[in-house]
Amino acid sequence: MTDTSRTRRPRWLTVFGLVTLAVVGVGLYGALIMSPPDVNQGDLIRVMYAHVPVAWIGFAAVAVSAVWGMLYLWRGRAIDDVRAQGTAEAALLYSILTVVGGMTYSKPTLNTYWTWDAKLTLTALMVALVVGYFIVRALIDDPQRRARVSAVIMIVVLASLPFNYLAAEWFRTLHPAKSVNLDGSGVTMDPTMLRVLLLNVLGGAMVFVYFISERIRIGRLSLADDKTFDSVKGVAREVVSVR
Amino acid sequence: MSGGTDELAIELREVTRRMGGEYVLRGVNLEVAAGRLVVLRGSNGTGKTTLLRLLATRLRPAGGQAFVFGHDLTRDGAAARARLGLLSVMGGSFPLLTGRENLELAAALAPGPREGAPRSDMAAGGAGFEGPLAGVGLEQAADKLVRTYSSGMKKRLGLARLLLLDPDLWLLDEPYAALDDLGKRLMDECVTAAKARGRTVFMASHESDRDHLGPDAVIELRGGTLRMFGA
Amino acid sequence: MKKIVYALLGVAVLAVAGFLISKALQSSLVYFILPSEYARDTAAFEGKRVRLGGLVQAGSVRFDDANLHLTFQITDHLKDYPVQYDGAPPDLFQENGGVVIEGRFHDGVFVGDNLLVKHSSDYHPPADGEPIDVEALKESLR
Amino acid sequence: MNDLIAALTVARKDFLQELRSRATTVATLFFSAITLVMMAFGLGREPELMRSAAPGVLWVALAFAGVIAAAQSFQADLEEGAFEQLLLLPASRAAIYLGKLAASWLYLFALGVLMVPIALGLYGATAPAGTWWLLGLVLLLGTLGLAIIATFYAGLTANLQAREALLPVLMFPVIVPIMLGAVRATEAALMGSADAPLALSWVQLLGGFDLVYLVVCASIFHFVVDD
Repeated sequence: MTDTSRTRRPRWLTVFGLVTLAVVGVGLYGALIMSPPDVNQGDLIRVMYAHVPVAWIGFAAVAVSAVWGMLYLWRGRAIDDVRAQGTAEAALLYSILTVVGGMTYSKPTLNTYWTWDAKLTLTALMVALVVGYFIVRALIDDPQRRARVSAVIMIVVLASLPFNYLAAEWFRTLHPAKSVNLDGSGVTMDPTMLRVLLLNVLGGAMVFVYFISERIRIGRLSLADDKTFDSVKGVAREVVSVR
Repeated sequence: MSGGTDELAIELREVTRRMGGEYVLRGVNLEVAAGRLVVLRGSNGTGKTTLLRLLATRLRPAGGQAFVFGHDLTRDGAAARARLGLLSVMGGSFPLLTGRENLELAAALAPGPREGAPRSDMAAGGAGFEGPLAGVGLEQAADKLVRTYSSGMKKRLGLARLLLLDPDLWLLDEPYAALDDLGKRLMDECVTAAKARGRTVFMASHESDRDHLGPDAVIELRGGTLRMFGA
Repeated sequence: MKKIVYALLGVAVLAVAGFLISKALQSSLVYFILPSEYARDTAAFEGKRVRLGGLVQAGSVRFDDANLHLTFQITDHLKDYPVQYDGAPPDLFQENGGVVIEGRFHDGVFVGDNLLVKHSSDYHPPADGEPIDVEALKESLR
Repeated sequence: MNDLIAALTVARKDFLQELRSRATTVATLFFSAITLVMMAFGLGREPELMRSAAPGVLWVALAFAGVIAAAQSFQADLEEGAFEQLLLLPASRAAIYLGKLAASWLYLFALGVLMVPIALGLYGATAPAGTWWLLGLVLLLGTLGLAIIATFYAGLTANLQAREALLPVLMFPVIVPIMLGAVRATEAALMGSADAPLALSWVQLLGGFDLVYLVVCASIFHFVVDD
């Protein structure tokens, strides 16, 4: 059972983690020092370098989790559910960070923590949807039913995102009391800014992949421990045959 | 005994299943040839109902493989469902419909009589649902709401549905519970007649005085696995 | 066989859904009229609630602080109308900026009760002699 | 063909049950009416505010009614294991889902038809004569969207603990586009024909939502009900 080759962290993951750290460091340098301040937003633009990658990865995480869920429904392998769950946890974390980031951004620009900005509204709804996913997970004991039902929920969540985006966008268009883009897209990007942003997106994506890999690795280990029927498995049992 | 075919009505290979996180079935191996009558014993909570619901495709096996008439229950549940019927402990009828409406519902959702299969006399007995209803002694109560039925009557209605659909595999969960003496005799007759028509009957029962049914085998579920009774 | 039929049916329904959504996307967002459009069809809008979109004419803004009364000219550079609005101008309200205002016309004056400020940073008022691009203005006010 | 008959049979069964127990009718009718009255108290007496709030209040009442109706429809089925017996019959799960959906939809639509004049009356709003068709269309598509999601999630939560509280929590973030679309389109319809094009584009969004979720939910419903 406790085969060290399975419990030890694979070497590639450690190397990948170190590379990730380096990329994030360079990204941080770019965001804090290299990037010029924005004409309109000044140094506030530096928040954008963290905010935008986090937001993008949050949305991608929901899609990835839904794809793992579909794979589970198709193949029925427990590991796909572990992957879906781990990715969903990341989706929750990243979308909460996005909402917090959006609110930090909106306080100095609009002097209010909350604005019905389309993307911010959409992300808040996504937080609610993913929280619902975890509530249902917590309520189902049987691991297979839990995996199936949560895969189904994630598929519905994924399908709801474009509609929620449209609705949030139009909601704002009809009530644009104050509208400032909270994602920096209103900013005319100078090439340095764009490079720094893309670097930070890469760094953020690598952090995401690193944590997901660790999460799945741990999930795989606890999956192995979960086989409580192993004690009876392997014992040769006769087939009760009524012919 | 009956027929010379080797077709297996039930085939379970290392089937496991949890209920509420705990493993109830821990590797069940079973083969039942078509046309046999098998009685399943076991004390309360050993997983008899779980096994029956699993065979009826309502629960999926957590591990192992399960087949009914060769149809994989996980992958091809619909094909298996077309050939089996389950009489649950409570009868499984809608309380706010009448007995007759419950049967109408079942008939409308079943794909129609299978070709070649001999229908039960009661199902063939006349138009509508009089046959099965009379067969279980519910003709007087047919147009009353099931809500007003006693638990024995609900069970009889479940039996009437089984007679109406007359599936190839009869799964009976504690069929004698809640029945009066007359009802028990009725159940005996139906089971015997079904077996005579070539149906396979798999019955979970506590009743030990049903030996006159002449089951082909009595098996026991204990500790999550199956064995021959008494073995 | 049956499965294929259902799959095709599902794809067909999804295609219809996609068509509807793309339709909605194209048509929806122009929900206001420009001053010149009003001028062309005055009779049709008579006495009705409308949303009027356009730019705030430079130098026309008067704000009566004490009574919270705002007046300005709304224009699309083809036609302009005086606008009355009871309330303070929103923060982002500025000359040459885009606005959409909801209300009714009374004797050639537009009395609005709901004022929305629009970002139209990518739209620049035409220089002298340059043709007026109404479509671009409309687009920028969406 | 068989599936169509199965769906209609299930819908008919739900109607018969409702006709006999009236559990959903009593609960939702009073609930919606009370929501309308309470919200009127909450909003104060300013006529303009009340008028403009009417579509929003109407749809909030209908959304909660949808939750109650869908949950009740599964609750009635689960008694005595009847739903299990229904799932054992060789009808497809999609057909059963569509049948239950059809019953909830018709019920919600009827409730909406009843609630519109009450809401308009209570809140002093009027519907211009030329836009009745638009109001009907919005009601039809909006209640369909609510029924699709409510039926799906009611089936999903039917045997979970705390399902009464859970159902709206799961469902409401998904139906945001329905709520927004229906409220805005109702508003536009009440404003008269000048806003008909605006209402129509919301109607298109509602239609798109309904069709997408109809396909998605019908095709994955069997994962939800099979244990």
